[in-house]
Amino acid sequence: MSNSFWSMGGYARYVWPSVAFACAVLAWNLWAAIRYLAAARQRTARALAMAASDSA
Amino acid sequence: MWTWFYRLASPPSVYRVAAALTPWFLTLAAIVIGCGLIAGLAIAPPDYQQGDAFRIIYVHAPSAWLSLFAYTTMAVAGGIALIWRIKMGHAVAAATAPIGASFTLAALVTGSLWGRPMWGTYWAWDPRLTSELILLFLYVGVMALRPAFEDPSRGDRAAALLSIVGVVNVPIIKYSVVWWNSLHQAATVAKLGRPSMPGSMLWPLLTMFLGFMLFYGAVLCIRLRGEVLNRERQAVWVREAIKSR
Amino acid sequence: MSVGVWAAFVLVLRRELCLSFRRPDQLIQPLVFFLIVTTLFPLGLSVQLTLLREMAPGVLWVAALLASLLSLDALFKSDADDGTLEQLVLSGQGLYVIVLAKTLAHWLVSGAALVLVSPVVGTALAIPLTAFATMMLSLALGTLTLSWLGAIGAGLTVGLKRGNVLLSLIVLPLAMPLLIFGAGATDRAISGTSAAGALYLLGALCVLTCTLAPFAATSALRITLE
Amino acid sequence: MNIAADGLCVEKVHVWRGDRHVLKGVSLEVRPGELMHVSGPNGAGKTTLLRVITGLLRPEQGSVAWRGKSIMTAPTDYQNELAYASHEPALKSDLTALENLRFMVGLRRRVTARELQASLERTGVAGCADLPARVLSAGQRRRVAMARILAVRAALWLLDEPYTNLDAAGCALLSALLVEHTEQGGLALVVAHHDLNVAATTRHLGLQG
Repeated sequence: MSNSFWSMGGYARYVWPSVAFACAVLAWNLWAAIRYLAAARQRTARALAMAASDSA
Repeated sequence: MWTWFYRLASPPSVYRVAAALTPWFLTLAAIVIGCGLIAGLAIAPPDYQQGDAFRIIYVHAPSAWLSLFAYTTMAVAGGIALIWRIKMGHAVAAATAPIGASFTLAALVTGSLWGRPMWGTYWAWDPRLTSELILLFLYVGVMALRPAFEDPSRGDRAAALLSIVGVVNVPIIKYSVVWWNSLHQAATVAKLGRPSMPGSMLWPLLTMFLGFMLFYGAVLCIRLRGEVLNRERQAVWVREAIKSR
Repeated sequence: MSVGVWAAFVLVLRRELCLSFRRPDQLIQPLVFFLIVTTLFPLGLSVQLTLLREMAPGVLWVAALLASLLSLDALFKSDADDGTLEQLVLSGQGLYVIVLAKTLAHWLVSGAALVLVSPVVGTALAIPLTAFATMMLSLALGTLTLSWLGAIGAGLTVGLKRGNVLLSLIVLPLAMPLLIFGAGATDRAISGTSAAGALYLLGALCVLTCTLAPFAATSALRITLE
Repeated sequence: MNIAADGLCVEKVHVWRGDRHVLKGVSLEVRPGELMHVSGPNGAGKTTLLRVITGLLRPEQGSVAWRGKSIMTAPTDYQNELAYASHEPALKSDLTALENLRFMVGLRRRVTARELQASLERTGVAGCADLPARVLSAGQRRRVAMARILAVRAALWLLDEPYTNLDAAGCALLSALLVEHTEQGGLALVVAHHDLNVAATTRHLGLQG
């Protein structure tokens, strides 16, 4: 069963790249979102620190 | 009478709610997408006409649906923010845009890979894929307009207005592309539509839809927290939010 | 004795036309651009009449679209630069009326001119004489619709430095339906079949855009004028 | 909030430009027949305040009331009663001074060329009525803008640095016009970083940097 599963009835050349690309998009979304949040937190922290040092 | 809505839409509560929901969305999405993929690729019977190539639908249809859903969400959030002047609407719209654009790209790539065996080429101007491509241009337009203004709040409002104009045009574009396609489509080519599917093929697809929506919720919550922080930098509550996880 | 809506509309229309004709070179440029672009295609393709006639509607329409897009940028920009746009907004007349008049004046000067020049281009692209009527009617409706869509784009990008590239990026996706219906109508007129269907759809699109776009353009201006 | 019978009342207006808190709770009140002088260093938000009062810029917090009613309820009616002169005089350089006036004032009320000519004479630029605005000097353009303010006959004048580019005679003329305007029961809000010597009951608002 397993090798006919991987061959996807002869369409493996199209099915697996599609699934791979979809998963890549999912992964990119997650990674980009986390990176965006981290960057926002860092920028905010730096802005707060600067504001604190100004007012001090 | 709308006080609960305004309290819910206040930045600190949006930030807290998004932070709380993210883990739930993420784990649920992982489980549901996992099951959906296994079911779609292994359990569901092959299509009598397209054989196993039809399994690409399990990633193409949810992406196409999500790309449209995300655009509509962006337009509705932008509209709410523009009309009732709720800043968080702009944060949601700004967070949704890149997610929707990425899924539009996913729908385009998986769609052309799916079409390849049928059409003999990767791009045969199939009406559904063509309107998906134009939707991608609409996304790019909105995402290019937002940062073009120095004042972020003005960029938000301009992007919100453009997304509303865009969402009004999406059905017009879809219809005109279908009309245009019927004009030139002499040969009857198997369209990329969803053939009427027996239950054993359908439930994995619905599972994938649910999985993608949950995943969209998770990524939206994460990006939303970033957008809220960018817009509320001077607010007092931000200081604690930054320290805690 | 404040000024009525119609009087304000006519006044702004006259102002825009008067301003446009004070700078005739600004009017000629889009037309020359339209002619140049349409002469590129036969050079790029081949001069076989049959092939040219096949390509003619698409070429004509894409060139008309790009030519009108070229001049859309100046719709609000010149007024915004010298501060008169603020005075128009604060003139006590509804901004909807003012945007309506300015966009119509812009169409009269650019779109209508394209329509008048299109027979010249039509003969160059081997479009039969019988199709001229439909071609010009569809071009008129199409460029009018494009002027309204462009008013929204111009309203959004009036304050930006490199606004005109962004303007095209915003307006072209919205202009694809009118390209499809317009080129479709011209194509059918050439092949002799009745182009009524496409013209009706184009007309409907034009009416929809003419009524809704000024609202969007008005709020776009309010956003960028803040 | 004391309702000024009929006059301009600005109540705790807050405006942010991106991260900068430009207007921090600005309040002011002008009654008919009075002149309000707003001054402050560059970047203190003088122009922003003026744009809030005209209704072009909606403040995040606070309100602007005209004749006791918020200006947001009927913006066009309010804008019908005000005349706003921004930094640079709003003239189309391709049109002549008279045409500029005809198109601008014509939107507000029915006006004849003779009236426009009279207002140009009143501000001392009758000579260049038929010259395109681009050939006029900065001072002349400022005077044409003053003629527009006169011809519009608005109750509320909002002038942003009106004295720039004006020679001594021009400044005296502007001060005289302001006095005349306030005597007829009009209101005026003038943004200027130097002090005005205008013989009218004047209030003053200093905006901090």
